Order: sequence, then C-alpha cells, then structure tokens
Amino acid sequence: MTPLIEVENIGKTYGSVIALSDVSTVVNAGEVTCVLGDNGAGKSTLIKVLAGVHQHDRGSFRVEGEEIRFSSPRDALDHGIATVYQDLAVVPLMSVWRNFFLGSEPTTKFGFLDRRKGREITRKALSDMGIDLRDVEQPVGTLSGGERQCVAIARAVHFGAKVLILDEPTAALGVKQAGVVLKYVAQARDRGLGVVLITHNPHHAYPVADRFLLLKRGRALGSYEKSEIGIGELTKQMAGGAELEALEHELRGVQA
Amino acid sequence: MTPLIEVENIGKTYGSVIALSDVSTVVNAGEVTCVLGDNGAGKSTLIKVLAGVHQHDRGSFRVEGEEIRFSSPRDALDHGIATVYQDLAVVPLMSVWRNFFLGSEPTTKFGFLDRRKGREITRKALSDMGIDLRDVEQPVGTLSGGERQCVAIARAVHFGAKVLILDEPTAALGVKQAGVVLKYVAQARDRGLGVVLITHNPHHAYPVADRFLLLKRGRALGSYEKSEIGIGELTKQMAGGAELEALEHELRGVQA
Amino acid sequence: MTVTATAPPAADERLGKPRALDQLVKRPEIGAMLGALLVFLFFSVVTEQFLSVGGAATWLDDASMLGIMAVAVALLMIGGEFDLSAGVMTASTALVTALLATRLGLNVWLSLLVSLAFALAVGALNGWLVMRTGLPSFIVTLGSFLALQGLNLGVTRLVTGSVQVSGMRETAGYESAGFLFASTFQIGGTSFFVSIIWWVLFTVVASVVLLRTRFGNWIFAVGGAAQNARSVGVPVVRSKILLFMTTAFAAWLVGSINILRYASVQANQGIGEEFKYIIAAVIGGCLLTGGFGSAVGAAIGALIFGMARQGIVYAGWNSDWFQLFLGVMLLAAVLVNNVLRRRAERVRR
Amino acid sequence: MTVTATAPPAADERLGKPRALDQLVKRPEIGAMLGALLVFLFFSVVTEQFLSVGGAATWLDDASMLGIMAVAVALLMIGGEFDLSAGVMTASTALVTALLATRLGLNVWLSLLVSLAFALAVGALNGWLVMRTGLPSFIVTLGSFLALQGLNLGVTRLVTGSVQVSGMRETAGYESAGFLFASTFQIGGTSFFVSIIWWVLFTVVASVVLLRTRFGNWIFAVGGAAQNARSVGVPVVRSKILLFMTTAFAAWLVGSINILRYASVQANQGIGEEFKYIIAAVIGGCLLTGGFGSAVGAAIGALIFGMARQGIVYAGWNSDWFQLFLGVMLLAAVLVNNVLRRRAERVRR
Amino acid sequence: GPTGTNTQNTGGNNSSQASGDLKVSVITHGTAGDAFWSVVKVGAEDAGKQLGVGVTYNSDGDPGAQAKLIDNAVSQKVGGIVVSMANPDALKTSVENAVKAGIPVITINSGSAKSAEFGAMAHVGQEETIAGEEAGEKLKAAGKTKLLCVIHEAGNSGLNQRCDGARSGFGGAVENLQVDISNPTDIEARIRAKLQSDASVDGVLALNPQVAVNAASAIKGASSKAQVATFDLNADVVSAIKAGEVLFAVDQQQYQQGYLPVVMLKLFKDNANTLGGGKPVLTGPGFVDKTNVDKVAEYAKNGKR
Ligand SMILES: Nc1ncnc2c1ncn2[C@@H]1O[C@H](COP(=O)(O)OP(=O)(O)OP(=O)(O)O)[C@@H](O)[C@H]1O
Ligand SMILES: Nc1ncnc2c1ncn2[C@@H]1O[C@H](COP(=O)(O)OP(=O)(O)OP(=O)(O)O)[C@@H](O)[C@H]1O
Ligand SMILES: [Mg+2]
Ligand SMILES: [Mg+2]
Repeated sequence: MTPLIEVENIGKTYGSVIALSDVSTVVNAGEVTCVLGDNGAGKSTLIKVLAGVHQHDRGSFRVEGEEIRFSSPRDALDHGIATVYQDLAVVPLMSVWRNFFLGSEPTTKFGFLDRRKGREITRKALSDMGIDLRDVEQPVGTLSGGERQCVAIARAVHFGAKVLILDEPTAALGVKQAGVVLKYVAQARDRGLGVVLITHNPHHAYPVADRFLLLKRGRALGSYEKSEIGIGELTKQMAGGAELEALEHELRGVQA
Repeated sequence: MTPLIEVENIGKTYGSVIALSDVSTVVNAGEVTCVLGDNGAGKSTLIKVLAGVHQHDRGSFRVEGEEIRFSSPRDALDHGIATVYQDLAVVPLMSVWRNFFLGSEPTTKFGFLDRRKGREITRKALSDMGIDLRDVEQPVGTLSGGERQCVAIARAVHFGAKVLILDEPTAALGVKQAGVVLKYVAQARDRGLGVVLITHNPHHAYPVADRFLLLKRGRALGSYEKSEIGIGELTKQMAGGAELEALEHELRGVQA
Repeated sequence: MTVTATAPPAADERLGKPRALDQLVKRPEIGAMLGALLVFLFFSVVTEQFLSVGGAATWLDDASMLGIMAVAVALLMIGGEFDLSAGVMTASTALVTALLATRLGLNVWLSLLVSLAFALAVGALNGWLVMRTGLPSFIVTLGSFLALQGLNLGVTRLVTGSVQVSGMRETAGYESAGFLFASTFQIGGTSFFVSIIWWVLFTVVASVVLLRTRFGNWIFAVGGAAQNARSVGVPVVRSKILLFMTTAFAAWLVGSINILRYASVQANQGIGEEFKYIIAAVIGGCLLTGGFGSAVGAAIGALIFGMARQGIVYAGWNSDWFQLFLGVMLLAAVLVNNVLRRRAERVRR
Repeated sequence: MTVTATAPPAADERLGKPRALDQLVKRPEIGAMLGALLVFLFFSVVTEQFLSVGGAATWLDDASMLGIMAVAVALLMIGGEFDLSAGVMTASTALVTALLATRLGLNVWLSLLVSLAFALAVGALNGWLVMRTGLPSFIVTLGSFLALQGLNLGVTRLVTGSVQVSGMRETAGYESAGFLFASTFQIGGTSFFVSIIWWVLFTVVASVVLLRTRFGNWIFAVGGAAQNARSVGVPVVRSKILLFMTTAFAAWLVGSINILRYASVQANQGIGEEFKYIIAAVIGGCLLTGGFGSAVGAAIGALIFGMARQGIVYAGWNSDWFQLFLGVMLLAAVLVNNVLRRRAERVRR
Repeated sequence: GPTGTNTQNTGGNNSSQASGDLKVSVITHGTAGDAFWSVVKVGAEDAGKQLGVGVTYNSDGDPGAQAKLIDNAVSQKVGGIVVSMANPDALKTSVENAVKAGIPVITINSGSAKSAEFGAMAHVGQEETIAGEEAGEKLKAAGKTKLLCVIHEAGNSGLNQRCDGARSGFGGAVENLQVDISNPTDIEARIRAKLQSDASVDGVLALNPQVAVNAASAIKGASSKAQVATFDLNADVVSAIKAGEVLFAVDQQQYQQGYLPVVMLKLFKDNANTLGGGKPVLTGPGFVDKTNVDKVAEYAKNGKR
C-alpha cells in the first residue's frame, strides 16, 4: 500500500533562515503520525508545506505515490488534505457558521447560500465536541481561545477527506475538550484517515499515535514506531534528553 | 498578614453576556493560586479584572487590604501586578527587545533609550529561559508561537513586582520550555511573590500550586487548598466529574 | 453515541435578559438608518421644500449617483481594499463613450460597450497590480488615479482642443440609450430620474450577493483575514480582482448615466469624488480595515450625504459655510451611528 | 545556576549566509532612497537645468514644505492614525495669523503664538475625539477637514469680503518673523529658502524621537497593536493625542512659513494636500495600517515628489499630461522601493 | 502666414522643437481642466507655433505653488514669463526676482493694478471683477431682479471676483451658490434645490459652460422662470443660446490673453517693441447671444472661444 503522504529529505528556508532541512516521514492511511519538538523546531513549517501554504525548497513530497508541489491550500484541500493551523486560520469578524463553512459553502439549488443548513450543521458539529455556543451567528472573534480552537477543529474534521493535519490542537483546550479532540483523532484514524498531529503534551501524543517524528532546530532528531519507544523515553527525548532530568530535579528541589 | 489580592463575589458582564459572577479567592504572598476550568469558563475574564484591563461590575476587589478599581493596566502595573496574557500582548512589528521593554524602557542619563542595555538584558532574560534567539532586533511577529510566549513571560518575570499573573503560559510551550516556566513560577513564589496561574494541564498545575479555584460557566465550582485535593480528583473536577470517565473509557475503547 | 451530556439549553443562564430595543438594533445598517432619519427629520422641520415631492426628487437624484458608487466601493472595502481611481473612472468611461460616439461616429450602444470593456480592463489591472506587487491598494490605485486623470485631460485636449467633449445629442442611438440611463419617470406629477432605480437595483443585487452567496462570504473573508481565508481554500486573488472590476463597472454605470444625461463631459470630472464614496461607505458601517460592512448601509450613507448637501441649500444657509455644516452633520451622523452600533454589537455577542 | 546548556552560539547553523547586498539594504528607508536616486538621475539626464544650483534650490524648496508635513504625518501614521485635516490646517493657521496681524494690528510674533495655540488646540481636539469616540481617525479628521475648510472660507469672506487675506508686509514684526521663517540663504550665489533648513531640522528631530526615545517606542507600539500596548502600560491615549498635536504643529510651521513668505493666504489653500503627505509617507515606507515606518523615509518621499513635480516642468512636458507622468513616476518609485524592502525584510528575519 | 513651423498637434510645448531660440513660460492660476484657462493655453500655444517661439504652459491654483513655478522658470533662464496674478501679494517676490534676473514679464487676466508696480512690461486682459460687473449690468438690463451666481470651485479667487463684480454691476440682490465642478449631478441638484426654495430667483449666472448646461436643466426640473447667463462657450452652450435656454455668454476672448503676450514678447525680443503704453490691453468682455452666436459657434468647437 502506498502511503498517503511521503516526504523525503525535505527542506525549507525563509530568506536566510533555514527552518527545515533533511526531514523524512510517512503518513499512512489509518495511522497517526505525531510530530514532536521544541518551540521553533520547524513543526509548523513542515505541516505548512504539507498543507500547501508554503512550498518546499528541497527534497521530495509525494501524495499517494505521486510527486507533488501544491500551488495553494485550495490545491491541498482538493487532494483531500485538511488542516487545523496553530494560528487557527479563522476570520475574526465573521460569524461562527460562516467561518465553519468558509471555502466550502453549502448552497441551495438556486446557487444561494443555504444558511439554515449551514447553521444547523455547525451547531451540531460543535455540540458534538462538547461546545454549546449561545449563537452560531456571533463573530468568531468574540469566542474564547479554546472555543475558537474547537471551531477550527470541527471544521477540519467535518471536511477532512483523506489526511487530517492538526497543529497543536489541544494546546488551548480544557481537559474535557482535549479529550474530545483526541477521541476525534482516534475516530478519524479508525475511519481510515491518515492523521498528522503536533503536540507538546506527551500524555496527549502517546495514547493515539502510531509513529513519532522528533524535530530539533529544523532537523529530524529521530523517528520511532510506537513499539520502539515508551512514554517515559518519549518525554525525555522531547525535552532534549538529559536536560529535563536536571530541571525536574530542580523543580522538585524548589518545591520542597 | 493581609492577602496581596482578595476578590469577593466579583462579577463581570460583557453587554448581556455574564462572563463571571460571584467568584471569590485570595492571592497570598509566597503562594500560587491556580485558576482552572473549561474553555469559556471565565478564567481570562477574571485575570483581566485583576490586571486592570477590564473593571468588575459587582463585588469587591482589594489589593493589600485596600478596596481598589484599576483605571488602566498601567495602574495595575504601578501597584506591582504584572501579567502575561493569553493573547500575549506583544506588538508583532516591533523588535524583540523593544517589546520586552515596552512601557518600561531603560533610558540613559540624557533621556534617550539605552538600546545597548535593552538588547543585552533581553538576550540574557531569554537565554535564561532556554530560548536562544538569533537576533533580538528581529520583529516579534517572525517568532514561533512558543518563542513569542517566552518573550511575554520573560518580560513579566523581569518586571514583576508583587503579583505575577500568568494566563495559560505553558499552553504553546515545548516540554523543556514548560518546565522552565514552572521553575520560574516556583522561584517567584519562593521570592515571596503572589502568583496567579491559569492552566489546563493538571500535571503543570498540581506541582506548583497552593490553592485551586475551579470555574465553570462563569461561576466558582469550588476552591481547594492543596491539602484538600489530590491530582486525580483535581483532574476529574477540571473535566466536570463523571463525564471524563465516560470519555476516557471510550478513548481506550476506540484504541483497542 | 453522544459524548456531551448537556444539550444546548433553550435559555442560557449566562445571558442577561436582552431588552426589546437591543433586539431591534441587531442589523449593522440600523445606525446609519437612524442617522438618515435624523437628517431627514431635521431638514423636514427646518425647511419647507425638503419634504415635498420635488424636493425628494432632488435629493434622491443627488444620492443615487453617489449611492451606486458607494455600494460598489463598500463591497471593495469589505474585501479589504480601496479604489482611489473610482472617481476619475466615472469621467474616463464617459469620455471614452463620448469620444467614440461624437468623433468616430460610432453608435452610442457600441460606444457604451467599448467603454465598459475599457472600465473592466482598468479594474482588472488595478486588482492584478495590487495582488501581484503586494503593495497597498491605496498606493496602486492612487497611481491609476493620477494616470487616468492625466489621460482624461491629455486625450480630451488632444482630440477636441478643449477640456470637454460635447455634442452627444446628435449621435446615433442617443435616444434609446438615454431612455435606459437618463430618462425620468413621473410620481405625483414630478419627474424622478431613472438613476434612482439603478441605485436601488444595484444596492439590492450587491446586498444579495454579499449576504446570500458564496462569493459574498468570500468578500468578508478576504477582507477580514486574507491569509487565513487563503489557507482554508478561498480564491483570494480572483475574489479581489472581481471586486475591483465591480467598482469599475459601477464607475462605468455612473459615467454612462452622466454622459447620456448631460450630453457633455468635462475632463476633470469626478476628481475628489472617490473620497465621498469611501465616506458614504464608512458612514454606512464599513470598517476601513475591511471584513465588515454592508451594502445597504453604504446606500444609506449616500442618502445621508445627498440629503445633507441638498438640505443645506433648501435651508438657505450661506453657502460659504457649506463645508462647515456638512462636516458637523456628517460627524453627528457617524456619532449616532457609532453609539448604536456599539450597542448592537454588545447584543450580538 | 543556569538551566540552559547552550550559550547563544556565535554563528547559528540555522542561518544561511547573508549576502553583502542584503546587508546593505537593512534600513527601511533604503528603498525610498533608491527611488529618489532614480528620479534624480532621470531628470538630471533628461533636462539641462535640473542639476544646476538654481534647479536644486527650486525642487528642494518644493520638497521642503511637503516634507515637513510628510514627516509629521508619518509619525502619526506609524502611530496608527490619519489626519485628513492636516492640509487645510496649514491654511487655517496662516489665516489666523494673517487676520490677527492685518485686521487687529497685532504684532506678528504675537499672532504667530496665538495661531500656534489654535493649531495645538485643534490637534488635541482631533486626538481627543478619536480616542473618546473610538471612531476611525479617517472619519473624525474628515469631519474637522470639512469644518475647517468651511471656517476658512466663511470667516475669510466675513472679515475681508474676499477669499484671501493679504497685506502682511505692512504689519509690525513682519521683518524679524520673516527672517526666521521665510528668509533665504546663499550657496554658490543662489538663494535657498530657509524652509529647507526647517525641513531637515524637523526630520532629524522626528527621527531621533522615533528611534531613540521612550515616546518613539510608544509610537510604534500604539500603531502596531494599541490594545496590547495598553495592557503593558503604554499611555495610549496620551501618546496618540500628542501625535495629533505634532501634526498640527507641523501644519502651523508650514502655515507660518507660507504666510510670511507670500504675505497673503487664500482660503482654499491646502485642500487636497493631505493626501500628498500620506503618499509621501507611504512612499517613504510607512504602513497604512500603522506600526511601521520611518521619518527619514517620509522626508525622502517628499523629495521624490518635489523632484518629480519640478522635474516635469524642467523637462517642458505638456502640462496636460502632468498627472500621468506623476502617476507613472510614483508607481515606479514605490515598486522599486517595495522590491527592495521585501528583500530587506527577508534579511531582517 | 508663418504657420507650420511645428506641425505637432500638442503645440509648441517642447522648446527643443521650436525653431526660434525664444522660450516663454506661461504660468497661470487656473486649475488643470478649467474651461476658461484651456482656451488661454490654446492661444499661447498657437502663438508659439506660428511665431516659432517655445511656449510652455503650467498652472496651479495655489499661489505658493504658482510662485514656485515662476522660480522654476527663472532658474531655467527662459526668455519671457507670462503670469496671471489672482493673488499679486503672493507672487510679488517671485515676479520681482524674475524682473531682476532680466526676464521680461507680462501679466495677464488679473492683477493689472500691481502689474507695473512689480516691474511687468505690460498687462493683457481684463480684471475678472470688471467682466463680472458687465455681466451683471447686462442681466439687469434684461429685467432680472434676483440673481444666483454659481461658484463651481470654492475659494477660487477668480470666480469669487466675477461674482463680486456681478453683484456691483447688477445692483439688486445677488446670492452666491457653491457647487462642485467634479460632480454634475450635485451641480444640477443644488441649483434645482436653490430654485425650488427661492422662487424669486429669476437669473442664474454660471461661470463655466458645463455649469450653464446643468443650470438650464435644473431650471426645467424646478419649473422655474429663471434664465441662465454664463461665462465661456462650448457646443452645448452654443445650441442652448440658439434655443433661447441661455441668455448670453460672457466671452472675455481669453484666447488673446494667451496669444498676445507671446507676440509681445517676441516683438520685444526682436525689435524692443512694447504695447499698451503701461495701460492694460483689454481683451473683453464680449458677449455672445442670439445675434452673433452663429459666427462664434465654429470657433468654440475648436477650443478657441
Ligand atoms: N514567515 C517566517 N519568516 C521567517 N522565519 C520564520 C517564519 N516562520 C517561521 N520562521 C522561523 O522558523 C523556525 C521554525 O518555526 P515553526 O513555526 O515551524 O516552529 P514550531 O516548531 O511550529 O514552533 P512552536 O512549537 O513554537 O509552534 C522558527 O525559528 C521561526 O522563527
Ligand atoms: N470582549 C468580550 N465580549 C463578549 N463576550 C466575551 C468577551 N470576552 C470574553 N467573552 C465571553 O466570556 C466568556 C468567558 O471568556 P474567557 O475568555 O474569560 O474564558 P476562558 O476561561 O479564559 O476560556 P479559555 O480557556 O478558552 O481561554 C466566554 O464565553 C466568552 O465568549
Ligand atoms: Mg508551531
Ligand atoms: Mg482564556
């Protein structure tokens, strides 16, 4: 079976800043690939290439075995790659349901927006995630950070076709909401989608992921199958090995 | 000893939205008060009142025993309350060091900006947090989410006087950086500061906090001393009790 | 299997009880409407002729031409861009039509078609330049503003030796084209210009497009956060270019109405008008930063403008102070509008 | 005890090696500078007199008056606001000075003081209204633009019966005030107007304030993200009001130079100029959305303007096409500027 | 005649193409696109073409900018300057500097009172005030009792002077109305509104042919009994005069205000001739009405009247 997405030795520079170099990984159908790493490690850059926001400078990028270079996010969407960005990609002044359907608006048979349908689906999708909004007509900008996150996730889940990419989806979420998101990730995987998940929380990453890609300062630090690594080792690797132990020790020291 | 901050039955509405009502808590010197709750529970609203961004509509708010109502964030700062906002409160187009010192610029004896000093202190404060920036002259807008968070935290820590308020400071941070922030929180507490910490991660909250304030839909759900509650119970309370168990069960079910 | 235990409750305990008035002011145009009502009442009371049918015909006429442009400019502003060349474009299109019809002897209808093509081309060029260079549209369209202004004068003088083109009345097809663009209709014995109907029509179409179509949704999105809109798959470049072309189309419409109605056009017509369009749109609730606004609001903004301009004349106030009255009146209207909108926004949340 | 193991490394492996040219273009003004150089070279080659001392005196003079305003407006724009009343303010201040001196017989110095107070008051009022109402400054200052325009005309006609005030040459203190504001100095046998010195001085002061003082830091902050700046303790309201007052001060300076140099002032002076100030600032690198720009850049933007305007006259091109040349030239300058700035931004990251 | 030295349509604006070495700079206060000044420009350029003189025409309504244009011409060391002085005070220094630099200056249109004082060689044209005055007198003679004077550019001193002149010439009640030349709908609507609210107005004096046409249709719209008179001509005004919709058009024959100074400068350079003996050379006003409109119509079409 060809992987849904396969990148090999991919590289990306912003002007003179090398944000990503020589990174390889695969995303298989029915599997979760988890990208981990420090702040500024290049995680968002990687998924922006996958999502068609930026284009890679070096290396190869294949979708279903076919060498590709997306010209726009629309292009990626049309190839079945849906993305939730870290900065959420919502339009603050627009209402919740209009944001939900942005770019994929439902229309009636006369070509007009089907507003009733739009509102209902949005309300349903959000309440499935445990978010009950007062009003899906309110501007997204007036939602709390976590609520906004949920809108973006609900949108990607609803429209996601083959690959679902999530950039730190649980960062701003409460315990319950985070749990719901993870459940969605697991559900999507079980429906046969390929999922790319970025997170800083090993407790969120470990239960759902099948493969871990560790980045550091733009380079791959390692790539592990779930069978190869335990949560303890993963956490240690995420924090850059030995450094964390010193820190934990110190934190405990201060507490005492 | 009078508490540094004391709020009693405080309430705040945005237009016809009641974001906060009847919430009481204290912040003592040398203690960490942790505010927990779902998305949209009113946590940010509470600390915005404490920080002088908004004003409360009802209830009483005392700083060092004195009834107060801040007219502006400057006012709060002058009372020794430094805040890191969830939306970071940085100016994207300005350079890192100018952001770091914004509102409290260092000047030479002629009244001009002391740019060398500004740059050096900024670089030092950030590298103390484990962030080594290429250039403190680069615009904050070009930093990664986590790097930006670190700038905001470093600033508040550097200028924080009596009370340090942090709204989800670890949300966007890597494991290592989160550890550093928690260390800072513990250090600040040990130096005798009062700290208000908002987080969704019980693993971050439990080690450092002395008191937990649980909010739900704008109301206090409970307030606990650390001695009164364990991390398991806390996590359960944060997720709204029974609901979580069902969810966890399901997540595991899906995984299997 | 649903995870959430709480179904969305019919009444949310976090909502204070909304007052009746607040419910009324949920629409974004309501502020401008009240502003318009104030101006209307004021001049109805202060002057005699303002409220008469003849009076209404006068200020509606004035408002209509401004209104067509204001609505188009409002769409563009919601889409996050400016078009400073919109004013001179009304003259350019009229000049093209007039020169073709009077000098080359083309049929008026054909001339109108050519000038429409010209307008759309300029609009597309504006949009393409803005998107291609990434420069603010304020600057790019300022360039086309100056260029068109120069062309208008230069070409007119080159061809006619004077600064105006006249003599449309003798051209072929003038009557029939004039009927469509510049005729009058009777209400209560008073003639109203057909431009008023164009205005209403244009506003309705723009409003429907904005609120009821995918393209309308995209206009809000590209104005509110173009980068984010792009990442969810909205064709940003195409949408913005279409908006510039819409403005150009409106300028063509106004230019055609003008040339057919006055049968002559002056080369420096339309200069300075572009700001009035923007002002009317802003009075009607458009944000200068894009992403928010309404077509109906812009039309009402133009109405306020028209009523104030003509009302001052009806009131017989010394016209030396004209601009002072206008300034004070606009500011008052915007302030009322603003207070109301804030209130509305509070409710909407 | 430090937690981090890695000290900031001298060379960061994540940085590609910067090219020499890229290093050169780090300053934001460099784009405008190149634009200015292009325009300069162009007219030096195309015309004879442009490069002469007399020629330089002419275009520097033209640039200086625009430049003083452009720099002030640039500060305001960096602070995130517009002032559309800046143009008419130059006429209002001149009118106040002239009316006081010629009609009430006040000493010129005293008249200048009064008009300065008037200017600062209007500036403060603009700023206060903007901050108080939360309306966009575009709209508020549009109101004051219209109001001042009306006042200029109305008061002038009321007092003098005509649309201009003249007769300054006979007033007390004209000589000494004229020396400060409107005298000339000799370089190579050619007289240069002292306004050029004022322009340079104003630019230098503005630049130092912007880059080297706390207030300058605040200007960037309130323009880039006012709400965020407020949360970290920047006095947003005070800063913005001060910026409006700075613009008003500059308008007073230009108005005073005008009235003392031309000894008369026309009521409709300055109308339309406000956009040229904004254009010059944008050419100089200011963002329309605030938070980014440079004072020196704005001064250079004014220089481009001055050179282009006078250069076209030197070239003897048909003035019918004047605006066309100007439009093309401005667009070209901005495009060059833009390409360079992008390059610079890539480096800066 | 000596035509054809320059066949270029845009006129002798490019000095390098002129056969003679005399360069004349015409600097007026008319705004670009103003109908009146357009004719002046055509006059000056025609003279340049015919006499082989390099003529450049520039204009700016702002006195300060106009002064800078004079400075510019002085630094170009042109052979002669023609300038209209709507605001003599503001131009004083610049004109005197030009004279000091040995450049002959001729003033046109307005500023005749200060012309000699500033050292100008001659003045061609007639004060706007006087033109307005005669228009006022003619309207009064036509039996009008209340006049509306339409200013299409607020603060333009030339236009204001015409209305002031009309006021003194008319004797009776004259009211000013301000409109905006860039918006014809607004012009028509405001005139209509004025006529609707004041039925006693029986004469409208427009200062621009386009305004005159708008005024005529406004009168129809308001079913008023007023009649229009105007400054300057275009094809529409000509046919309106024929149709009796426009009473008369003031014709300052401003073509000569552009043409004559170039001739005078040429003659001065070639033979040191002067004209007018220190007194202004008057070019108008003439009047175009039903009696002579047919004669003038053709020239109006070419932009020469
Ligand atoms: N548009 C840009 N221009 C220049 N540099 C950029 C740009 N975007 C990102 N970078 C730089 O590239 C590096 C990688 O950024 P990226 O956003 O991919 O990090 P990340 O791993 O997502 O970090 P975080 O966990 O904090 O979100 C960072 O050092 C960042 O400063
Ligand atoms: N400016 C505002 N206007 C109207 N409603 C607001 C405003 N700010 C917040 N709210 C509403 O008040 C409620 C509380 O918001 P708040 O930001 O305090 O939540 P929070 O607890 O910080 O959530 P999160 O964990 O997601 O950050 C939310 O429902 C939000 O929609
Ligand atoms: Mg990231
Ligand atoms: Mg929050």
